[in-house]
Amino acid sequence: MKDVLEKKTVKVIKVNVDKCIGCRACEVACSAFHATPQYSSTNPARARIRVIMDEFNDIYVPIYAGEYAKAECNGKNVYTVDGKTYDECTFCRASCPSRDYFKEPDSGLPLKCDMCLDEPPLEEPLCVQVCRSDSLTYEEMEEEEMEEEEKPGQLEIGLESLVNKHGSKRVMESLARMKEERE
Amino acid sequence: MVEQEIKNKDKPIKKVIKVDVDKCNGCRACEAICSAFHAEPKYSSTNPEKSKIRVLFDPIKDIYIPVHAGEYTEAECNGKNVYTIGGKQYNECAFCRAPCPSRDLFKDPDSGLPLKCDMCLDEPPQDEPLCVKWCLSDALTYEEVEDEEEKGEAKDEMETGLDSLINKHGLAMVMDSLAQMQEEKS
Amino acid sequence: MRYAETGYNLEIDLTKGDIEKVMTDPRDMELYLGGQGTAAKMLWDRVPPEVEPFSEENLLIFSTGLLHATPAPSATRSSVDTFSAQTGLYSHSLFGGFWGPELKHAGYDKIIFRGKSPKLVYLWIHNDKVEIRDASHLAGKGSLETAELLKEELKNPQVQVAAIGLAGENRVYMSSIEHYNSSASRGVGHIMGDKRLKAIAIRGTKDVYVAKPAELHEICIRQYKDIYDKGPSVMTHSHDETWHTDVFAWGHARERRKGFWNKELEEEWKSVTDSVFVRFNGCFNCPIDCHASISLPGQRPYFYKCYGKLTYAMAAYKDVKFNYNMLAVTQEHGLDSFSTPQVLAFACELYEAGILTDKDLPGFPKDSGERFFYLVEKIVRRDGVGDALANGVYWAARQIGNGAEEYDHNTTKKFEQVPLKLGALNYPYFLMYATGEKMNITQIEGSFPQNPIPDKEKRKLFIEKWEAAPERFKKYYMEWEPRTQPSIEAAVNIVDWNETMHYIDDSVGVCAFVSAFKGQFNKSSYHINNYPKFISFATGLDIDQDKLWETARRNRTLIRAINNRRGLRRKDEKPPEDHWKQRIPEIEAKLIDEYYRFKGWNEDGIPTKKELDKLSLGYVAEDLMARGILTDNEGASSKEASAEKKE
Amino acid sequence: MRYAETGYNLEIDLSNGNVEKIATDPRDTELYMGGLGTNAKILWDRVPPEVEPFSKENVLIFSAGLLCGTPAIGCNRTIVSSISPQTLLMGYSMMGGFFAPELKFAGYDKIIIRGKSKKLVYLWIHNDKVEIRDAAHLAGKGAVETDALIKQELEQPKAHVASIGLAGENRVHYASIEQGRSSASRLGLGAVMGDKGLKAIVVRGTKDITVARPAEFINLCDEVLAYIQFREENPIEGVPPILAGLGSPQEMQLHDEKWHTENFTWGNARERRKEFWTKEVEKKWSATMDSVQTRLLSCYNCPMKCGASINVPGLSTYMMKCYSKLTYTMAAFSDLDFGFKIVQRATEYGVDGFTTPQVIAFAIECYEAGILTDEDMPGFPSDSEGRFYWLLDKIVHREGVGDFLANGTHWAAEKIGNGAAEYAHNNIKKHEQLPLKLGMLNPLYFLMYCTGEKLNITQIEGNFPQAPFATQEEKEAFVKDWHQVPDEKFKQYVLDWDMRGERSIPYYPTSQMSSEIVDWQERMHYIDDALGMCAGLSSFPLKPAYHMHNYPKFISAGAGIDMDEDKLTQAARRNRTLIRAINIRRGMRRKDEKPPEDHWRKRFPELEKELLDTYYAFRGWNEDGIPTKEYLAALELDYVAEDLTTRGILKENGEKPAKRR
Repeated sequence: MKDVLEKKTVKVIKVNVDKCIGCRACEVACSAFHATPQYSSTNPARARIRVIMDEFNDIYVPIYAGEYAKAECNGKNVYTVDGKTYDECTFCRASCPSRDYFKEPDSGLPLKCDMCLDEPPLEEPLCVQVCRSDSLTYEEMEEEEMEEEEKPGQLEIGLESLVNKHGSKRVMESLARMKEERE
Repeated sequence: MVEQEIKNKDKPIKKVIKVDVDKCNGCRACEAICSAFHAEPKYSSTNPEKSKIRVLFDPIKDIYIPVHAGEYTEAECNGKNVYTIGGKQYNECAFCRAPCPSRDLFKDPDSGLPLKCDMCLDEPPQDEPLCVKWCLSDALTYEEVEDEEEKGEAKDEMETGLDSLINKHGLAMVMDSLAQMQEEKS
Repeated sequence: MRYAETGYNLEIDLTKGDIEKVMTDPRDMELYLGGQGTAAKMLWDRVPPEVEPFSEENLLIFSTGLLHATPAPSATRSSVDTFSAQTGLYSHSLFGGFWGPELKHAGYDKIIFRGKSPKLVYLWIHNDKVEIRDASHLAGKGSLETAELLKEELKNPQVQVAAIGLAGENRVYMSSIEHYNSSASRGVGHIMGDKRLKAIAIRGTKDVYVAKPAELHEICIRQYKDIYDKGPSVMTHSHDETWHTDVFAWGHARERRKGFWNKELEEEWKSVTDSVFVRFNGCFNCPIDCHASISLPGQRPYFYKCYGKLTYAMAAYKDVKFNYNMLAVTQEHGLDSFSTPQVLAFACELYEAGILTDKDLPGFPKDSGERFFYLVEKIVRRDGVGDALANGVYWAARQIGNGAEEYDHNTTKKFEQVPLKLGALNYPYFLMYATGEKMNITQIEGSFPQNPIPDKEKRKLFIEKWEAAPERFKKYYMEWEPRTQPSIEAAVNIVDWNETMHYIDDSVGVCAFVSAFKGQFNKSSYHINNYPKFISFATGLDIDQDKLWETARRNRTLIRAINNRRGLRRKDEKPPEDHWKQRIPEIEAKLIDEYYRFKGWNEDGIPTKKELDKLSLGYVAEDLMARGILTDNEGASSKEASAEKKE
Repeated sequence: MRYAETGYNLEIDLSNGNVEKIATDPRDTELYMGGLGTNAKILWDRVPPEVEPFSKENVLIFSAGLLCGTPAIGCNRTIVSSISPQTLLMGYSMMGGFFAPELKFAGYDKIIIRGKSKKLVYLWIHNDKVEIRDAAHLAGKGAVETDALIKQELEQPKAHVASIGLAGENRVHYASIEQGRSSASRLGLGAVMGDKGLKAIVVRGTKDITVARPAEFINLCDEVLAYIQFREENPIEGVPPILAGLGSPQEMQLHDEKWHTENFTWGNARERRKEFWTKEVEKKWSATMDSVQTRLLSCYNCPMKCGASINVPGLSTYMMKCYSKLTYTMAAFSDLDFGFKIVQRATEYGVDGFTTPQVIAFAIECYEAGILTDEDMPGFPSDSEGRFYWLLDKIVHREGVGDFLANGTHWAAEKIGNGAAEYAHNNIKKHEQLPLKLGMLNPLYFLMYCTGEKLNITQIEGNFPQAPFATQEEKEAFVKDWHQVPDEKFKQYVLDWDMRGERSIPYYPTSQMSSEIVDWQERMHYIDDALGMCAGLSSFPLKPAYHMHNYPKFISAGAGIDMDEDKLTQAARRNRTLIRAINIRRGMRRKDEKPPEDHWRKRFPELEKELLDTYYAFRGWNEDGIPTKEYLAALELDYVAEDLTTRGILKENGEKPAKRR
């Protein structure tokens, strides 16, 4: 069940794959913006936006990095839309073990799009600025904020259900293990 | 000549659910059977909200997308996913498989814990996921792909659950209330 | 710390299978920038004139431009340099796409091939990991097909591939090196085939650094907008073909069809285009989309270059539909769509004239279109008469003989020219055709308009907005009245400027379509006035307009010297006889004299010692003198040297 | 613990805005199962015959079927029941889609609505949270439009909405209740909803539905799934495509409309066009089809794709039900393109796709006969298509003549008078029938038309072939794998049934056999309607996935009621008889049980009398069609017998009916 806290206006990068000409200027600009010192180097492999391209199937999908996912999900994403098959997790924004997108080439650390709000913040992400074909646009949209902060009892309910399903012993054990991992 | 030099990562043959949104007829049988299969005891109850596959649909825009739940992510990513493909705009983070704070998809309505597709390999493992079996219109198919990747620890449902609780409430609180629950029980 | 360039070249000996990573001399960048410039230096140093194009000693050099993989938009053109079997001279071709920047991110500025592989191979570069891999399974495969297969085989969809088709494998002189939506078409593919190198596949994930980040970023952001606003190549985007169909010659560069174009045709051709068109696409980090994905029913999609749209159609007296079908075939075979149609039309003429008979062409179809398809298959396999035709019009004419030479009417220095037949002699164009080292007019012309605007006021407006032009050219343009020729002095300067811009583009890797070629339309985003900024911010070089101009002159002169060393002389510098209806020998002679003098060359077109020293090309002078091509009294040319030179 | 059902009904009184959640009696489930059955019980108990359809006391029930929300494939019907303003009898209509399962997941089996709201409202049910909300801003909005607007305003893309359009608001007697790809169209229940001032009901549920014996139940589902696949791959031979498979997906998939266009009549159920279906027409119509159809659609948990989303350039997208594809086209003597266009408007207005075209065609006939004149219809267009749009608008706005026409052909003819009745020639019990005009009387169909409480043949007919097979081979081939028959004798009936000779219609099947066959066909429908199963997988096709042999297992494993074939047959007959009693109590008698005069050219009065007598006797009803006391007792419907007796409709001895008006 969703609990609406309040409306917040978020700015999002809208992606129009029909308009993409596959020039990858977004990758260049992104990697330059996030280089230290800023703009001192370019490297698409470091970009937080990547154009997933399969020119032989007319696939041109700019996709910007989302949250890091520890584990790989079960099976890759393969979608067929309008007769075109989008492979290699095309629409997934996560940096995860099962793909080499959105990871620092040398450190392997996950990359995530920050909408160029990093110092100095830009009024519009750089990828959008350099995308002259309007495949990327930066638009406001209303989104109701999910209530994520402590709801009374939520924790207990969650634990309860885990214990019921897997038995308290297993829960205790793995909790202990996770504790260690975190320390 | 130099083939043996190719970087050789382990290549498990992996089976994936392929989704053909053109073929989806929006019947949501996948949701029904998924929630039934994962009910306790098996098949004892149905509840699409507990399904690990959901059909995002907007009939007027002709949008029908079966999405099976992926890995839980702690934070919401920057902005929602909005794609325009073939003139149609896909909202609602269509195509994203992650249960995350910015959407109510893939969360157990009672416990709030994240849901994740296990390809029905949970006991008793099925030869193909039930959503695929029940999808007679072939919007969902189960196919092999050769997969090249360094294995990430695949987490089981419980760990994902605990993880999400810890991230939300902090390790300490979780440990405490677990201890508390033990006492109450004994 | 090296900026803009990586500072490393990859040296591959295909005979031995040697792979070396060699650090380059930073000074070369200052002198020759990169791309074509540094490639020319290498060809001079390492390939003496005795070396036959089809020999292990010939080098095949793939160069990234100096600005590749920096934020500078539209820096995508890789240059391929070698010696051509067709002309026996220095051969140079460019291609855009993604390949060059990818090479730089893999950590290299150039790949230099020498030797010949015993069997068909391809090169796989993944950052520091470089492999020469068996390609026997790719033999005969189409160029794009090869790219697709390699991406799969290497399990890496982000790999960038440059490959030859069957034409290259069979050393067809018109063969091209294809990469995605671009190709190095003009006289280099056959050398790649001769080295038994099917393809080069690259994946790079390294950083490329620039010297003055903030400053560069600032001008680049403006440049994106400027380039976008000035727009893409009209050839891909417009459906009005009046200009091409009226001005260019049909068939084997024979007939002009004025008034051919009309609204019905436009409708008809447009609907054909719409039916096969998939999307416009562009090259790496370039905001304009001059290319298009084309998908014919039942065939793999291909990507066409702005210029390839009508060449086959016009050569065969066919329509745009025929052209699309033709391109689908020729792109997979890897064929140049400028010279190939002419070779085909040439063969058809010979057949009509009875010089080629049904014996040479068994089952030769009636329809001109079917004839083209028929001939292409023969040529790429060097099958029967196709073996002669595969060597281009000049050599084919001589191999076939019995009057065929008559029909070789549109080549300069043995190389097919664009099909243009005009009336009055045009001074600048005469010089460009005669003296251009690049053989291909589109790679020589461009900065100065081809015609004056009749209305003086409009002309005034034009030059007011003309930021690309140095002052003197505004003067020349204002003084230039319709149906007159610019003064000889002006003509020489104009040619020099046109060339200069191309030589800069080709060394920094910027596409002529946002620079050298667009000046004439007042639409060049890169020009002599802003280039120094881009180059110095990116590289840290301290360079200004004069130094840049001089660098271009150095490269141009070095390449001239390379060709002189291989026997090029004044007598070779002539456009096709029939290019203009009226010719004026004495003016033509004067033009050449003036141009040579302006360039600092002697009357036989050989750079003088003085000029060479001035350009710090002393080592060239020494060599030319040692070979007796230059004499101590450097004015006169060496008669023996030119006498030596035989066909 | 309640299985399959939730055990709760939602009681809404719109007059005083009262909302109650009431636990139901498990005993009712055993007797009436659910859906239509329990609806009938509620109407019997609460709505005495004096109650007018448009009155506070009339009750409007939205009910999920017993098995809705379980994994049972194709079980998604919402059964809407009330008193029909058109027939003044019990009206029940059904819709597929997603509403019923969603209602179950929200925790309710039924929504029972009584009273009237002063202003237009809609009902918002989100699990335990139930609100009556103002709908003033939705007045006059299209049904589909309303659906979208409400989801937006509640930010509930996953909610499901049942709504009425302008027709319902204006109490048009054949107004429908629309719900995405399906609708409850027949008998004007949309008008009742409008009369109650209820624009829409919105449901969103996230609770569990539990079944009693999971493993067993899922196996049954797998069998059904397998059978559906088998049927799709092996269509029945020797029958028209529309009857060869399951459901009615053919409507949207097949482009071959020979069967409909040549067997059904055009205009106001008048003309058959035998040679109509030519290659040209097929080409043109196929092109139209492909140009407007964006996707084939199914209802909840069903693979059959009987609906489609239709996108006519320039019109907003709508979802079409299988049947409405041709009704307007044929009534207007027009073509498919027109059909698709006008249905978009009709869907937004919310009107029945069977009745509406006929009412319009009726009006046009009256106009051409000079019964309706330009005074009645100022500015009436001259072209047939223009006329359809014109009249449709007049009707839903109840403007001028539209005000009569809005009550259907029967009442309109009465109002218009001077011979108009002649043109209202296709009704049974005041309700417009399918446009079919045939030659030789068919005993089975005669009985179904006369006695069916549903007044809509497609909801009565089904499992038994409509016509004999030509050859013995075909007959044998057909009965070979016919495991669905409740009794082997039905196979023999098919084997003996000839095209001509003495074992052919009208005298064969005999009246006894006919009664048995009709009983079987009705039985299946009554079970479906109680369980919420779509007829398309069960009572309608010749060889369905659900039948008398697997249904009891489904009910036992699903609901935990131990059910067998006899008990199930009893339950179905109980429901059928209870509904008959409701209508009897409202004055329906034998005299009302007749098909349209001109339905068959050849009629056989004695035979017809014999058929009715036999059928009544078979049913345990007296000769006036009233259930006897004994029979009611046997079905544990004594309370019905008592009431009928106190009202003097049944005599103490139960036999002779009371003769009074």
